[in-house]
Amino acid sequence: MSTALGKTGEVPVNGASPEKERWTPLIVAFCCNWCSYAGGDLAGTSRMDYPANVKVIRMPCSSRINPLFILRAFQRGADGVLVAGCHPGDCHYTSGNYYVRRNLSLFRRLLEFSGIEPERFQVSWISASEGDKFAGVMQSLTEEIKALGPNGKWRDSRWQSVE
Amino acid sequence: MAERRINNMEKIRTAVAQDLLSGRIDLLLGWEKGLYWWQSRPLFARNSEDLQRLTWDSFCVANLSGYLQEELKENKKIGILLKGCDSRALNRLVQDQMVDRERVVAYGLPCPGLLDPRLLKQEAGLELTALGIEEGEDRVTLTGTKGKSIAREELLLEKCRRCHHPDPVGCDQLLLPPVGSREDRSRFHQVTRLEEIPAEERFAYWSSQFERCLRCYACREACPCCSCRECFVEQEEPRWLGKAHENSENFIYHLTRAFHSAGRCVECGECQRVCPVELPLMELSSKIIKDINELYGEYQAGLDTEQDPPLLTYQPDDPAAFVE
Amino acid sequence: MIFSESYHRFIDELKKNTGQDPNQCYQCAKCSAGCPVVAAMDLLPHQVIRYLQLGLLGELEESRTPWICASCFTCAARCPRDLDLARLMEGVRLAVLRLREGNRLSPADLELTPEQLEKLPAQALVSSFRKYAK
Amino acid sequence: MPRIGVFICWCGTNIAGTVEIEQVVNAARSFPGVVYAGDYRYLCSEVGQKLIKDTIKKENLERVVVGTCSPRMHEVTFRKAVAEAGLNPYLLEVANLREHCSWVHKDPAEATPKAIALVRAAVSKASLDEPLTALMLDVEKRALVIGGGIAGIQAALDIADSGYTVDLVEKEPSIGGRMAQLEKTFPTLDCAACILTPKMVEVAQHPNINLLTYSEVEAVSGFVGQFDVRIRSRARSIDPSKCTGCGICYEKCPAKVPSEFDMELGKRKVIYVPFPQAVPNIPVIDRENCLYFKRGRCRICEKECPAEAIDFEQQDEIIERRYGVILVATGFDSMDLTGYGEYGYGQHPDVLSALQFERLFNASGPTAGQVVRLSNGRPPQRVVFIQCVGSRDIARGQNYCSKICCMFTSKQAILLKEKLPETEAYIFYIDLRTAGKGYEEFQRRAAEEYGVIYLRGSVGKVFPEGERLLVRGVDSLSGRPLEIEADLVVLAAASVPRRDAPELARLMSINSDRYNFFDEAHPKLRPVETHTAGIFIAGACQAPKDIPEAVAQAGAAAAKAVTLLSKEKLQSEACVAKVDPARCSGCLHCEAVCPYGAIAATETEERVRGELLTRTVAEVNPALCQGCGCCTMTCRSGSVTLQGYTDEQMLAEVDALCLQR
Repeated sequence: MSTALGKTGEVPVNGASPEKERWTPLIVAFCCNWCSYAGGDLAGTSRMDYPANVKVIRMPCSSRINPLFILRAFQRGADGVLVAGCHPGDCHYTSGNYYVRRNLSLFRRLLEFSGIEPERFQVSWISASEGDKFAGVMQSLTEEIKALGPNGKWRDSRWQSVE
Repeated sequence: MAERRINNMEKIRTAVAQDLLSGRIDLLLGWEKGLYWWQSRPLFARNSEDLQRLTWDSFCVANLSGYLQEELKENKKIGILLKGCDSRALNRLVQDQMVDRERVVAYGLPCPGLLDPRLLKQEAGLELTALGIEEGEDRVTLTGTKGKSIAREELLLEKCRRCHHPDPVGCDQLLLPPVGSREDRSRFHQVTRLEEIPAEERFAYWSSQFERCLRCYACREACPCCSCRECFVEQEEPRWLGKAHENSENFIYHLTRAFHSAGRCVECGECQRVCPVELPLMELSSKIIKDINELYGEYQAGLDTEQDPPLLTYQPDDPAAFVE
Repeated sequence: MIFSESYHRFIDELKKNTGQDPNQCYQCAKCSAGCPVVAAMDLLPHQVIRYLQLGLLGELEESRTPWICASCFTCAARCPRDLDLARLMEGVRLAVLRLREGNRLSPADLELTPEQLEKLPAQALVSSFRKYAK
Repeated sequence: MPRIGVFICWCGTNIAGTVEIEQVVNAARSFPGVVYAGDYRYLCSEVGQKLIKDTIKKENLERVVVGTCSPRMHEVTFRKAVAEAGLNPYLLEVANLREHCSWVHKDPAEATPKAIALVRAAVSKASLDEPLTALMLDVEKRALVIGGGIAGIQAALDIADSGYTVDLVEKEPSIGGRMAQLEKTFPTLDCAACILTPKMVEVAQHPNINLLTYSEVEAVSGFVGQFDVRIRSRARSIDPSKCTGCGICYEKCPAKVPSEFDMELGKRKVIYVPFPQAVPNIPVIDRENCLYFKRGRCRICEKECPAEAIDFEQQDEIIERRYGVILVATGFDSMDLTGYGEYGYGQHPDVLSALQFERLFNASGPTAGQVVRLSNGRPPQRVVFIQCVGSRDIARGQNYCSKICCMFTSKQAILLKEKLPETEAYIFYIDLRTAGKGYEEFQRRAAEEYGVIYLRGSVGKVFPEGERLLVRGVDSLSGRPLEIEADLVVLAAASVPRRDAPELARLMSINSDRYNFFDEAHPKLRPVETHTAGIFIAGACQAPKDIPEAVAQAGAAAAKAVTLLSKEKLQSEACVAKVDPARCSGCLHCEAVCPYGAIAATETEERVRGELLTRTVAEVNPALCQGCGCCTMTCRSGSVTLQGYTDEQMLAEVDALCLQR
């Protein structure tokens, strides 16, 4: 545990310190272009407010995801990762999210099995008309991960972020 | 018992010799004795002389199906001896079009389970070199220990103790009578145990394991489902993963390798057997198998080649392991 | 108030007891059309479901129909909505009994000698407790 | 490292009001590869676009990043601008600074760093952009219409009238479909044949329509603009160039089998035309039942045919042809009612399905237009109609409402009353659904003018009693059990997809719903398209519908088809998947998940120890690929990647976003 956990000193440790209050988690959200990314756009046009620590990567379909993208995000210091796609049955490409559901269900359980808190990796179906759900998911994800604290387990000890 | 084994051996040898000498196969993949009595290693037999060394005993653990891809490049037709788990590996390779089934003659060896030298040593309290064994039907006598006798079941390799399908499937011929399926074994008790401990402890457990990983990739080399031409860890473009001894990278390597075996792993245990630092790698793939069974229905890779692998199909009302 | 809180409690209880949701019915009345004892009923079977949908429990309590239903399952076999009306009827009977009789029977009330107990079929005991005891 | 230019848009105050533009521009200057960073008030304006174009030339930019509104809004605009400056349009990346940043965050201290991170990610991705080119695909100016019912006929006529050649394939010996079986149509009571036959003749005579009856589609490959289709035209055993349609052959033929056209109520000959107005009016020999084909003797038709048109040696013809578009209009079946034992269907000759009953009215039907009981040949005194048989039945039938039964039952009751005014008509219905122009009025006429008795309820059992049928039902409104002695019982059977619909869907890789009706691409906005570009659907193969709806949908589908056919070239998706054959091990898991059938096995050669070996690898057909990337998820070695969203680019984006907290 020494290599990965030893670096937790860099980021605020658990406990109710003022520093922790200030700390915001970094969340990477992989969103499919046709539903979830569009849902994000709708949250924007509707001027909904959600935490700025969520950053979206656009993909054509949620099935463009590769578990290695998720692992990479954690390794580079993300505190949470979200994959969002069309609701089952609504995939723009007819079936991509059905495969995603199987793949990422198994992957999520494997992550949990390795000792990662399952809250850190979530999958959500957000349609293009669900701007409120988009904002809501980002909000609740941020709060859940804030409660967990920084992801110290997975960070590459050599990786330095900039403020 | 010993006599029966010799009879078995002759039966096997005669069957494969016929095919090898008649030219039906160019090469036979089997086992021969290694340096010590508790080791049997792969044999690449091309003639009757080679065949004399052929052996089938309680230590023929290596899954030979992993050699097929490479050997088929140079041989037209290959015969291969397969235990239950090995046969499923072959079937899975065929299903993935890695092996042309037409060019393989599969001889099935119903498998009573193999012995774990580590357990023998532990039970005897002696170095293996000072030890010998005599195998009976259900018991094993340790010679050199005043004749201590132990139930065979107790001495089996971990993977054999959780094996459900000791009889080979989809072989061209079975060389020995079937031993019957064993459904009552718990395959997942270790996984369940790990699932139940708190996340922090689990992370500590895996950290302490992966920390020891040498990244020698022996697990990958031995795995019959690792059939990529270029593994992701070796790719430069894109560079999925660094090569440093860094715990996060070791985590990523092992989780990804296990995930890449999802729907493919036949539980032959080769990954774990060949690991020089004895990482409990089977638990990762067992975890995935357990989840597949729970979420998407029982699936045993390589058992029924007509069944779609679980990640290549879906049901519109599949359950999800996340809040949708 | 038809759809009061007690109505929902009743329906939830009914669903739990019978595994059937009366709101699944669209009132085609095929149950009534095929029922062999319909002539003796004051409410037709489909009307029983309608009363359940509307929460008219008082009326059901007065009705003969649940007691006439012989649980022949003709309705269940033919229902296009896959409802098992025979089960619902049993659920109504159960509800009415509990409503009417309350918690009338407790094991202590049974003044039976061991010999008598011996002769009683266990099933009879179990079902009377099921009906008359909460 | 390519030379990258970054342009940040203020979008008036939309972005600039929350994001400190200057900070973003300054930060961008420090990113690897960035040789220019600037900003403008409205980048999407003419002037803004000109700024981009001019700067590309002035600074020799090789990649462009714009920080603007959502790429879903203006990506196309900026790609065009970049292309006008001579750069490949796919060398542009968009950072979404408005919808995903300035509009959802109020505090500049939060929004600005996020904007910088988003721009950083876009720059990282842009540095790995490769020029992409969409394929320009030829369009074969020929349409295939499958199914010669009213929808297929209408679609074929519309496409043909637009000047394109149409092949109309029909499985049966004649076009006409279900509509040809009908006596009258609701709500106008037009004679179905009178309005259909002229259209059938028009099809036969249209110079642009090539009619292939007694034919079936066997294989479909290719993609929009270039579908390669194999059609089997079954041997009619008649030489169409000689046949005059005189009908002597079927007059003389000694063998009879139940007539499919008459729903098995009447008989037809083994050499036959399905109905008198058949198009083409050329008989076929049903080889399965023909005495000559079965036993080697007879050939009476051959002897009798004055035109010597009979050809027992005729072979099936295989037609392989390329089409630009395919239009599917295969219609529906009437549900098999054998599961409804309580109605006595199939057990009693006086219990009929609605389509069977319809045939009784027809002058060329099994009773020559006499509405009689099949048990004794006498006209019925009382007829009971039962609706929703198999429809809205989640236990034994279909969950859906078949939509047309309320209307055709009313129609049949009216026809009955017109033919036999003294006969009583009872209709058991659960709900009456009469939405449609003139439909409600029609149903009311049945009740009010014709005296049809509507009973809201169901029938529990139909069983013979003496010579008649006893219908035991209930009127749910009055709460009264009813027993009706009837002479005929007519069941409004559910409309279901054709039995071979799943097979056809598989052939064409189009989607079906849970009942095997073909799925439209979007239930509201793309009702006649399928998920496979270039394949359209019309009529009851998509869902139960009546004639006006089927015709309207056929016209719509034809218009969509013509739109495609009228294009000189079709542009394919540029961001398509690509396989690295050196890395690919050929497991073809990608092929298994591809929704478009765009991945197939191919052979590649490699040298192993001096010997040339061939092995299987996957290959993407860029014309079929729609760029979802599902294949990439199955590929462990990353041998298949998605251009425009490569693995390297995705990782670069992750790295960039994570670099800055």
